[in-house]
Amino acid sequence: MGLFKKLPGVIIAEFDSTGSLLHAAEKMSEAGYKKYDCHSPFPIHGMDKAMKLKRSPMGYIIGTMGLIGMSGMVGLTYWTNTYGYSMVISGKPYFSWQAFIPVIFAITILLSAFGAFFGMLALNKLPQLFNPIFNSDAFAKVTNDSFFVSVESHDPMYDEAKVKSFLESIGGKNVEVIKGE
Amino acid sequence: MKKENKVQEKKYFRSLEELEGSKEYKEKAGREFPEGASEMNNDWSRRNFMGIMGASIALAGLAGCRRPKEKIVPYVIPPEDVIPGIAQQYATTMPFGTSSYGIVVESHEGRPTKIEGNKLHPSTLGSSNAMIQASMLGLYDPDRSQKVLQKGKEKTFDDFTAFWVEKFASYKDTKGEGLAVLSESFASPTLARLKKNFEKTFPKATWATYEPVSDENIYLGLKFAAGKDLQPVYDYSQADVILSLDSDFSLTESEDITANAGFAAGRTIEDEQSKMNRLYVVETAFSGTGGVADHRLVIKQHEIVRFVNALAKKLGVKGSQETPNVDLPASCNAWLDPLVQDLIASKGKSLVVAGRRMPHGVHALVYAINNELENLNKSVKYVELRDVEVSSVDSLKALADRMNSGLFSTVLMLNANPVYNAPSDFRFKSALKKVENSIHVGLYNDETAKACSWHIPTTHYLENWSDARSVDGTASVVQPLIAPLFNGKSAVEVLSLVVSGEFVDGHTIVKETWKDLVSGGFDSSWRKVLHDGVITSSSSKTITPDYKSEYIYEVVGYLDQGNKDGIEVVFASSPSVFDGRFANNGWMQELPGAVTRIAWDNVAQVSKKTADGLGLKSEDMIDININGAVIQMPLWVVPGTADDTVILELGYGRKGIGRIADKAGFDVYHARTSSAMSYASGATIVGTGRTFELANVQDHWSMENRPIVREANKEDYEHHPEFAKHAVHHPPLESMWTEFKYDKGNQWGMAIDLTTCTGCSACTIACQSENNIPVIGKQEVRNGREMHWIRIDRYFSGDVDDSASVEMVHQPIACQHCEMAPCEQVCPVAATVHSDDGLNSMVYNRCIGTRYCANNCPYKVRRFNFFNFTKETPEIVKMAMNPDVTVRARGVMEKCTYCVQRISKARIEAKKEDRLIVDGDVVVACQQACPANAIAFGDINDPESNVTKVKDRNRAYDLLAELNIRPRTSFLAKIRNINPNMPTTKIKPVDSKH
Amino acid sequence: MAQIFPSWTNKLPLILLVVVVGIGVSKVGFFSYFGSPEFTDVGYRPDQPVDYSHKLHAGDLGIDCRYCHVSVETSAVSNVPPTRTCMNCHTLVNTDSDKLAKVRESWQTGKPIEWVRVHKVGEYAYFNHSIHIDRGVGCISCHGNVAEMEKVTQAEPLSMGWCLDCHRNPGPNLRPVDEVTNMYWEKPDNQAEFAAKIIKEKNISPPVNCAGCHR
Amino acid sequence: MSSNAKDLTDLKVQDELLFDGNPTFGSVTEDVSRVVETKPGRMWYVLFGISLSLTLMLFSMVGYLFWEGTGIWGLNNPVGWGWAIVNFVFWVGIGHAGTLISAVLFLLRQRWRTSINRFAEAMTIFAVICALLFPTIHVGRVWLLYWVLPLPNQMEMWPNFRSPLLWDTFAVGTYFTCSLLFWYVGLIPDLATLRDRAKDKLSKMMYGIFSLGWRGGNRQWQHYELAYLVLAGISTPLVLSVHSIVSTDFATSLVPGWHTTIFPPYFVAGAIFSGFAMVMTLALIARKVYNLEHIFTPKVLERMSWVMLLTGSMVGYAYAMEFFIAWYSGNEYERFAFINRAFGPYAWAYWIMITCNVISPQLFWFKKFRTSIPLLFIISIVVNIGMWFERFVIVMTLSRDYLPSAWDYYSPTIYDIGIFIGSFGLFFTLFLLFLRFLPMVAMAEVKSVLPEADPHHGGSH
Repeated sequence: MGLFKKLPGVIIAEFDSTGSLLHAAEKMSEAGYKKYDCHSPFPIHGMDKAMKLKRSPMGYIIGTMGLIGMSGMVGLTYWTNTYGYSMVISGKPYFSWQAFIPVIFAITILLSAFGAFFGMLALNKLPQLFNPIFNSDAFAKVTNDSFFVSVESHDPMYDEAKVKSFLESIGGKNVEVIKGE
Repeated sequence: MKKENKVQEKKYFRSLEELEGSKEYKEKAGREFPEGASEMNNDWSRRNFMGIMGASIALAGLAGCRRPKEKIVPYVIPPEDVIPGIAQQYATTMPFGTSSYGIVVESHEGRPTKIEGNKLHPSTLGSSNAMIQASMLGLYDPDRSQKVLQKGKEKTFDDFTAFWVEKFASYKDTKGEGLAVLSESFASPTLARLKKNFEKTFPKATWATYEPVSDENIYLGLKFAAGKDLQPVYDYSQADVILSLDSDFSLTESEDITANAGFAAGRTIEDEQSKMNRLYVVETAFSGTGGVADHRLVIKQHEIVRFVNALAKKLGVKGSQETPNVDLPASCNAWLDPLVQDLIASKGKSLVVAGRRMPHGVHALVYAINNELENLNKSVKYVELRDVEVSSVDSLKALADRMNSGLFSTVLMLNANPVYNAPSDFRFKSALKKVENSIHVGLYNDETAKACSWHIPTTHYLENWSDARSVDGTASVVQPLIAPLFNGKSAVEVLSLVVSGEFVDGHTIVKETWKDLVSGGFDSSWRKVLHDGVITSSSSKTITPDYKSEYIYEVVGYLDQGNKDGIEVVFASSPSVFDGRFANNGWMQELPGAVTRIAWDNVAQVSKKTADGLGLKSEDMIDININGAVIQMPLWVVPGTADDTVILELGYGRKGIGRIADKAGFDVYHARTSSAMSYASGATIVGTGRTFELANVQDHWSMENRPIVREANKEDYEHHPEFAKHAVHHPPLESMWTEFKYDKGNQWGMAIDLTTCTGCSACTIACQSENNIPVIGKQEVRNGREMHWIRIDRYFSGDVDDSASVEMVHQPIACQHCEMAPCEQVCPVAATVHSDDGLNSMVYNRCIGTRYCANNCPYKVRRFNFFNFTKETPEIVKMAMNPDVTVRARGVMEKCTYCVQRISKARIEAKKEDRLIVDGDVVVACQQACPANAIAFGDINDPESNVTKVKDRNRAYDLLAELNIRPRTSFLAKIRNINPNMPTTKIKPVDSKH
Repeated sequence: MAQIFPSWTNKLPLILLVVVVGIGVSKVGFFSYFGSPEFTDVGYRPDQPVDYSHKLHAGDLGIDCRYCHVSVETSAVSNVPPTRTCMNCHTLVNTDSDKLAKVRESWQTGKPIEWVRVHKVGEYAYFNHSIHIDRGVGCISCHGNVAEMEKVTQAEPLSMGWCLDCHRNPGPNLRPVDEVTNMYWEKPDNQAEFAAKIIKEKNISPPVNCAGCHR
Repeated sequence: MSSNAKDLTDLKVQDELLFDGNPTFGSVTEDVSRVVETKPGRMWYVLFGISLSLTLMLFSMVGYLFWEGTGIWGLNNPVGWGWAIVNFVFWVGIGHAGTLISAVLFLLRQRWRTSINRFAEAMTIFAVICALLFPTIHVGRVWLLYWVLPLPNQMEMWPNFRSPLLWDTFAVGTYFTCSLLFWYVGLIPDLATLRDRAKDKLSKMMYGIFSLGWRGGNRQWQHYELAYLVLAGISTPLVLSVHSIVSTDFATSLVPGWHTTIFPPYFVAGAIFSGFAMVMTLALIARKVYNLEHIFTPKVLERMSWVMLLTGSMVGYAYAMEFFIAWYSGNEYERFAFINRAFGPYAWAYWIMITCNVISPQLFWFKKFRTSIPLLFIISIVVNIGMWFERFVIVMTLSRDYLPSAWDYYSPTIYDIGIFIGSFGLFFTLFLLFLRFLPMVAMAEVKSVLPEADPHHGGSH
């Protein structure tokens, strides 16, 4: 199954500041690398542009979920009050839509939130507890104060020696080759 | 012998059936009380009485028919005429002192569950009162005595029979020397016949009759004035002007139902042109009758006596002129002239009545006044006393004196409890010690039973054969609805045994009596009597007695003597427990007083001014010293009580009777002496510094100037017939949505006439009985969780510091079944919704108990089961429950349903007969009980129905209609027919200070 | 940093997702089927103290239901027959059958036979037999074909939803009143027409509001 | 609020207002992680012990409540809602500051929020847990509570979507879920930090699982940031809607004193007011206990006191306006309800409320009160008390409505009091566990607003 294909090996190089990482990212994308990533302890402003990433499809996912929530709830309130079991409540119409707005709103929000959360997990393929990159001891610093560029072995331009030297050329230090799964 | 009525599903019987077979149950029933049951002092006091009483009763044999033995057939054979699921109705009679109430009892598979009045009986006329309704519960009281006891040891009735047979022989020889009977008073052909036999068999024996609360003074007064034993029979509907002299005729006096009905009949007005009677009340305590009065004079008891004397003089009553002139309070003098004018103007159309607390002289005078006003044989008639045994304090005194002298070897006490309620100066308890064989026959192992050598449990009136006469002499039969639950023997059976020396069952004895009462063939007449409950044409002869004015002078001469300084103490019968006989009845104990709004306790009622003068306030514990006897009880301020007076209700403070009675209230009898049975002067009150938390359901006096009870003088009403509708100004009531149209089929609605409602609370208890409303106990009432579906609101108006100015109104409030009910929209689970016939349904089994509906109810009529109030109800008490109504679980909201079970029944019956429901098919429980006919109920979609017509009256208004909730219950504004010549002629503005 | 988790753990999230969703779905399915009165109540067939066969009496012998269940037409409750009803015949028929030992014992001792209840609606629901019979709802509609039951078995769920289905649309369950106890009555082809007619004639309007059954 | 917000946007990171000292990426990691990685001091154990005991008391009392019924509380016929609903609204209100700080200020690019947002969000979640407890246990038949959910059933019954209580169920449920997701999303990178620093196997496993294998790659950050932004975006209307809907529990009823349109905005303001007070209380404690003076700087605290001054004034305005409208409406019941609040049997509660909520925040006009830590602490607690009393006063309006005959006085029982105190135990138990095991400051976010996080920072040297 495609979902469970083996994770590739990577080559990583360390950078010492946000500036140098951003710079490196620009170089990587200029050089035509596709399957690479820039790792940092926090999101870096301008990095998407530097890496020439496409817009995240998150908006569509969330919007769709919100719409499903809203229409589902409109449908549920309508159906239960007119067909399911219509009851005279305080002499009001069966489908008192004004009074149903709060629940419709709440479910719209709830499903949007699910869209945002689960959409993000799905797009990031998380959870993914094992990753070859974790074999690197140095990489542990990425969640503290260090910056890395990683290039996957699946990249069409992948060539261990070339990549290594390229990374060094754009300022990467401690270049490390990590075997895939 | 029965009217059949069909009902829908039953409920409780089902579980009884199941339960009866279970092993645990049988084990439980075997033990008398579970261990520790007698020493429970849990904080949640409902357990104190509802507690693990368990099934202390031999319920064996419950499965089959519990109808009387004579009718019982083996239960493998279906009992005649019993169809499971269909209630039967039997006519019987509830004897009550010298009067009786004819009733119809509904019975489900042999369990009596509900009492209604018998339309054929002159004392109930189809309606009832709270005591009648609640007597149902007394039948199933597990605290009732269940064993024959001899000196505390368990015996059988056969042992007693053997004992008596031996004694009988010797007393027969001595013609009853040393034998005495102390009986409750009665009006019963059979008991009277047995009494005659007793006197014949034991000519030297003594017979005494005593009731702590009785009409003795009335009978004595009449005897004085007319020289004969007479029974007054009032017809209030014949009177245009009524003067009540300390007579709370609508509630605590004898014949309250007919009084209420007659009074209401003269007061029910179609429109502003209708004629309306006028009521003057002179009283000391505030009573429900005082609340509906058009004019109310508040004076002390002894001043009422003077007032009557002065009134007689003014009216020119023969013989009264020679009486001394006594000083009257200024308020009385201002009253007299206009009152006399009014009475004279209505000669032959007036009525003067005096309460039973008034000394017999007053009754003699009242007789003379009515005579003078030509009311005889119109609004009041006198009939001969037949088969009546009247209470006599003197006879009790004679008995006690002779007991003390050791003259009696055997005293039989028939349903009497003198140790508790005899005047304290008789020292009855010590007198009993001098009697070798003291035999007590009673429902409870009470104070007297414990002091006697023999105790015989007797039967509840729903368990035995007997008979009774109403005050007008109409004979009625008391027939058992159920075989004796606790193997009691009826008074008839015991007395018969005493007289004849052999046991005969009650049925035979009563039939024996009735052979002479019915005409025609006995069997068919008897069957008709059993069916009707009464012989309709059996009323007593009317007597127009000679008027003996010479007696009046004598009486008046002693009317007014002695020093009347200090605080006057009034001994009043309780509207809840009466003289104590309902003390172990949960429904009555939990019924808040119509005026005090206090349940579960009696209080010392004083006026605001008196309390302020003493530096005391409500709920302060006080010591009342009445000539040496001290009563300690909480004080309660009742505006409109006479100043320097304290009202004490009798019948509370019982000990060792039962869980309900024992912790309720304070004993007053121990301070009541034979010289001051009604009121005593010269008492002192001191605070103890402690307080006592009372179970008070309404602590607010004022209406806060809100248009809740809308009230007007007749005269103003004539000028502004629509005043009630215009009492509230509000913008047009428009909805923002299309309203549901309740225009199809039956649309149920109710109307309550506030003019005739006296706050008697019959509706509240009828509702409790019909709808299985739990009793929750004193602590829960204190906590403000009363469960009654009908709340009788009481408001005072006027200046609370000036008792004379205080007026009182009552308003029964139950669910108003709003068409746009605010409770419905807030329930998250749709547990309260509207049915298409306009009922605001409360679906218990859907309710999750958020209580939001109750919050959003502007009338606050929703009741919440904060605990499982019925969990620990003894199985025997559950037998009183209506199988057509769900018993609510813990955590569930409940409220008035407009007796939906009765509506369903009517709907199903109508459908089965392929017809529509007609007006009168549905009679709701409160409406049926209401003696004043103040409640109308029916289909408001039917222009011809009674309720529609009542609602169309111009004084009808909907409470809080300005909220645009469209209540289905309307109220008819209260009209007071005020005499413009009286000193107080206006409805007073409401004082909002409290 | 060394790997904390082995590589197979990457499959876990998806597996977990599938398992959780699977369990969720099957749980809902489980409860909505096994928890519903259709499953819990239908088919309830308790042993009775006496092996009374409805098949024999009502089916083969063709005794009308109302011979024993007398009160069904008049009362909310359809009674279970008293011992006397059994003895009406069994003093003459099968007088010494072993199966009837308990009945005879009851007859002699006066102790009732304790039958086990089969059909039961909630205690807060007030069902009335007589009106249903009067409107022409057949016994079979709620009790199933009793004439073919050796032992009485609950045939219908007797749940609120099930009641409501008929109360909302009574037509399919209506029949001529004299066919009410007939277990083999067959719907005519024009049942809809017949129902419409009888609904109009008898003003059949079963309540669907709460107070119709709950009080 | 907008004027304040505008002020705040002028803040410069370089002003070193936000973090005292000269923090680096490493020092932030170190400072925050250290708290979690070292054994807590005695103080923590003492506090945790107390909180846990209170929690156990809460659970046992709730158990007794389920066993006996709601009668063990002081409820009575007119007052169907007592402390349970007071506490519910109180706790929901507290929760709001968390969402406001994390979501609204995030959208407004208020960088000063980064030091307190994690903290505030945690508070939100725990407060909402406490809040949800109350409507759950206050129903009479708690075992049937699931009937409020639209589940298919054999009864063919559905919930009544018109009921504000049902709106509550949906709104507060959604609010809780969204807050939890938002909080968790923010935690993922920090959990990864802890994972990467963890020494023992258990910590590695736990932080490893909950950080979901976060690698900090920009391809992850890209979706992550958007998800975070959107969660912040949808949480923002929730701040307004949830308390508005909670207020409709009262406002849509016809109880005089409840039936007012001012409730939604006034409840929201009150919620933020009380929430900030609670954040302040907690932050001051944490600051002291964990020596985080350089993160919770006086400047941050001062800005929070501004917000409290603003919302406190709004609340005071609402009180005044309620009174005015009650008079102006000419509705006698409405008038009475308000006069009764101020001068009736619950006047004491009303004046406590006024003192705490209206008068005490006015002290923040003075710089001394905004900058003195002890005074801030006292006022924050006073405001919390006042806001509890505000809800108490509102709910107790029930005790006197239309018909004077039904009026009654409500007094709490030990179970009311015990369960309320117990809910603080639950709150602090959860909060202390949070402090012990989770990073109380959003490290990744703090790092992102450090001067050196700016890619051009190095160049400008």
